[in-house]
Amino acid sequence: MEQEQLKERILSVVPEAEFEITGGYMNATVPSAKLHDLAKNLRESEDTLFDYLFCLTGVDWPDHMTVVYHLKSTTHGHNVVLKAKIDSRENPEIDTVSDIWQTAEFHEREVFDLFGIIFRNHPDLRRIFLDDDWVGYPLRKDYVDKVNIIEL
Amino acid sequence: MEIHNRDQTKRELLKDFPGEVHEVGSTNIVVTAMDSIINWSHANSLWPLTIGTSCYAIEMMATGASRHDWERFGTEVARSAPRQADLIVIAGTIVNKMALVLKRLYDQIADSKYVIAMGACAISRGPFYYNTYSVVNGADHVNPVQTA
Amino acid sequence: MAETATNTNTGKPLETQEYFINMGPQHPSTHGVLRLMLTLEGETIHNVEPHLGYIHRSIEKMCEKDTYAQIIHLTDRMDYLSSHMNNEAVSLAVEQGLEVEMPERVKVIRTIISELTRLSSHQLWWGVFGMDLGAITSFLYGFRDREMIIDIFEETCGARLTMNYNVPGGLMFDIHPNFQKRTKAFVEHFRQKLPEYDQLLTGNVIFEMRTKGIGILSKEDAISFGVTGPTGRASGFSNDVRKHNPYSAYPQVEFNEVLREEGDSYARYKVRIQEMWESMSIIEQLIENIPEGDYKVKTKAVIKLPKGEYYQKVETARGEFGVYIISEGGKSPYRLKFRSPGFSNLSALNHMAKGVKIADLVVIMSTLDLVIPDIDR
Amino acid sequence: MKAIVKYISSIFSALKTLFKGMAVTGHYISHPKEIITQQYPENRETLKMFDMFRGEVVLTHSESNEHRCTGCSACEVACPNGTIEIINKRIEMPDGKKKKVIDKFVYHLSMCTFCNLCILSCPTDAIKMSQDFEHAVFDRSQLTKVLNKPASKLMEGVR
Repeated sequence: MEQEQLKERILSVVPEAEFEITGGYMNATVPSAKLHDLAKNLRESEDTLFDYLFCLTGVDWPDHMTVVYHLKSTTHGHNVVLKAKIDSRENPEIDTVSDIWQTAEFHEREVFDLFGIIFRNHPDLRRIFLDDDWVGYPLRKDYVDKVNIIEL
Repeated sequence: MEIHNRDQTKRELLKDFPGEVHEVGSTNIVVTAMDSIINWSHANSLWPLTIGTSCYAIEMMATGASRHDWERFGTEVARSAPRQADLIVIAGTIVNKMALVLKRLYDQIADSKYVIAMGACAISRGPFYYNTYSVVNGADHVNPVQTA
Repeated sequence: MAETATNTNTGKPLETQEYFINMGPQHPSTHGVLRLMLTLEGETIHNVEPHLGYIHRSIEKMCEKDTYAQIIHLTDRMDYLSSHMNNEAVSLAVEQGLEVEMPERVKVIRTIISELTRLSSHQLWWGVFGMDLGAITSFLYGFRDREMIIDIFEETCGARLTMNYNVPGGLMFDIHPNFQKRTKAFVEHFRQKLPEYDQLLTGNVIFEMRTKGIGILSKEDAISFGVTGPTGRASGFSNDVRKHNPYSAYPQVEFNEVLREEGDSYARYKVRIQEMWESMSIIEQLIENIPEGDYKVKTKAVIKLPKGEYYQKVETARGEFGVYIISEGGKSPYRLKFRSPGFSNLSALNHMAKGVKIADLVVIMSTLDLVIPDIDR
Repeated sequence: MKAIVKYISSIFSALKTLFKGMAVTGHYISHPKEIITQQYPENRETLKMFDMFRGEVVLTHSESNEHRCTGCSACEVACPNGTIEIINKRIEMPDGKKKKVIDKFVYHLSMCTFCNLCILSCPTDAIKMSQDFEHAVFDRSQLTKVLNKPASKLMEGVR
C-alpha cells in the first residue's frame, strides 16, 4: 500500500493522527488511548496486514513519553511507524499490544523496566533486566544514581 | 603479592616435587617413582570453572580450542560445577545482579582456589566505567582476585 | 504415554506434582548467563521462564552520553560474534543522517568482512552445538577453521573479536595488502573442509534423532514472535534483510535466501550450514575486484547528526539487528535503541519448548543461537 | 519381523555414520602437518604478531629520549572510557617564556579496549599500538602505567 493510502487508512480509524516522514519511514503519532484499536485494525485488515512488529521503543521526552512501534507487513512488504503519545510522565499507562503480536510481551517488559511505562492487560508485567527491588527507571532522563553512576 | 622472577618461581614450584631434577644442557632429567609423580601432577593441574559472561568467553573458548589448546598445561577440562574446579577465570563483565552469583560460586569452590580476572571489563569495568548504572567496579570488589 | 502409576497400597493413582528447577546462570549450555526457570512434570517441560539481566550493562544509557564514533566500540560488545555487522548498522544509520554516500570500495570491503564474520559466527555455533549434544570433536574443528578468519581480521584491523573496524564515514584503515590473498586461500580451504562438517555430524543417527522434530516453530508464530535470522528462515519466514532491504554491496551480488519449511532444530541446523556456502559464494564474487578508491570519506572530527530519527537494519548472524537513533542535533543521540535479534528469538523459547523433554531444551536453545550480551545489552 | 530388520539396519547405519566421523579424525592423526596447535610459550622467540595488532598504547621515544607528545589532550577527549589521563605542567623556557609540557602521560591498561580512537586522533603521531600481548600481572594497580620515560623531552620542531 502506498504511503498516501496508508495515511488515509489510519486517519479513518484515528482522525487526530499526525504524520511525519523521517528516516525513510512514515510516522503516525496517535494518542495512547487509541493505539490498541488502531494496531488491531492494522494487523487484522486484509489490505494492511501488519503482522511483523520488529521494534518497540520507549522514549522519554521532557513533557511526555512515547512508545514507538515499527511495523512491517510480510505479505505486502510495506512499513509504518506508530507512535503512541502518553501525556503523563508521572503515571504513564497504555494498553498492551502483546495480544496482537506475541513478541511485544518481552519488549513491553523491557520498556516497563527501563521507563516505568505501565502496560495495561499485560499478562506478566515485571522487571526483566534489573532486580525486583530496583528503585527508579534508569533510562528516564531525570534518573539519578549517586552510588553507581560515575559521570565523565 | 610480590612478583617473582623466573628462577624463584621455578624453585618454588619444585619445592614439593617428589624427586630429583638434574639439569642436562637445555633439558631436565627427573629421577622419581612413577606413582608419586602421577599424584603430584594430579594435585597440581588446575581445573578451571567456565564462567564466561560476555565477549571474553569466546576468547577463553578459543584458548581451549585447537589453535592454542590449554590442555598442554594440564588444564585438562573446563568444569561447569564449582565443586570440581579450583580456578575461576572471570571472563567478562560482572554486573550487580551477577555479582551475587559469582560470590556464591567462589564460596562453593573448595580451597585452595585461584581467581583470574580476564579482560578490561572484569578487571575494572573497562568500557563500562562511566555513565553506567549496573556494572560492578572490578571483580575484586566481589571476591579476591589473584591475577588480573 | 505410559499409564498413570498407582499407589500399591491404596490402589489410587499417584498424584504428580509440578516442580521448579533452575537452569543457569552458571550453566554450560545457556551460552552465557541466561537463567531459565523450568516448570517440570517429571522430565517434561511445562513452562520456561527466562530471567534476564545477568549481563545487563546499560549500553543504551551510555550511548546517550557518547559521541557517534565512541558508540561503535560499545556495539562490538553486544553481539560480539557479529561485531562487524553491529558496527555497520550504527555506521549506516549515522551516514544516513549525514546524507553521505560511501565509495564503492568501502561498500565492498564492508560486505566481505560481514560475510567473513558471519562465517566465523556460524563455525563457532557449529562447534558449540556439537558440544551441547555431547560431541566435543566438533568444537575443535569449528575453531580450527575459525582461526583462519580471525587471522584475516587481525591482519586487517588488529583485533580478533571486537574489531571496531567500521567508523561513521567509512573504515578505520585500508585493507592490508595480504587481505585478498588470505581471503581467497581461506575460501579455498573452507570449501574442502565444510563437507567434513557434514561427515562428522549431519548424517549421524544419534544427531538426527536428537534434532529432527524437536522444537517446532510454525511460520505464523515465527512472524508473531519476530523470530528472524536463520531461526526464522528455518520456519519459512522470509526475512533476510540482505534481500529485502539491501545495504552496502549486497545489491550487486547474487545469492539465495536459504528457506526451509520444517521449522524444527534440524532445519535450523541445515539453514546455517547452507548459509555458510552462500557466504562463501558472496565473498568469491567480490574478492576478485575490490574497486580502487578511498577507504573513507571526510567527516567532521565530532559528528553532529541533524535533528530527526533514523532507523537502520542489517542482517547479523543471528537475525535482524536494528538501530533506532533519535537525534536532537547534538553530538550524542537523544535516545538510541538497539533492536537485538536474540531478544525476540528468546521470546519464542517458551512456546517452542513446551512439552519437550529437558534434554531437548538444550538442543532448542543451541539452535536458537543465543548470545546473551546481545539480549541483555 | 519388519521391526527387527529395521532395528538391525539402524544399528548398522549408526555404525556407518560413526565410522564416517571417525575417518575424519583418523585422517588428522595420520597427517600431523595439518595440526595447527601453537607451542606457546616455547615458540616465544619466533612468534610474531601482525603489524596491525593492537597490544597496548605506547608513547614512542627516540634514541635521545625525546617524544612527540605536546600534551594537547586530543586522545584523552577521544577515548570513550577515560583510559588516558594527561597531566600537564608549566616550565620556564630559557628565554623567560612559560611553556606547557606533559608531566605524566597516565595510561590505564586495565580499562583500555583497544578501540584505536586515540591513535587516530593524535595530531603529532606521538602514540602508537605495540604488538606486546603478555600483560598478566598479580594486581590490577600494576596495570596503570606512566608512558613518558623519566627526563624525556618534547622533540624539537613538534608543535
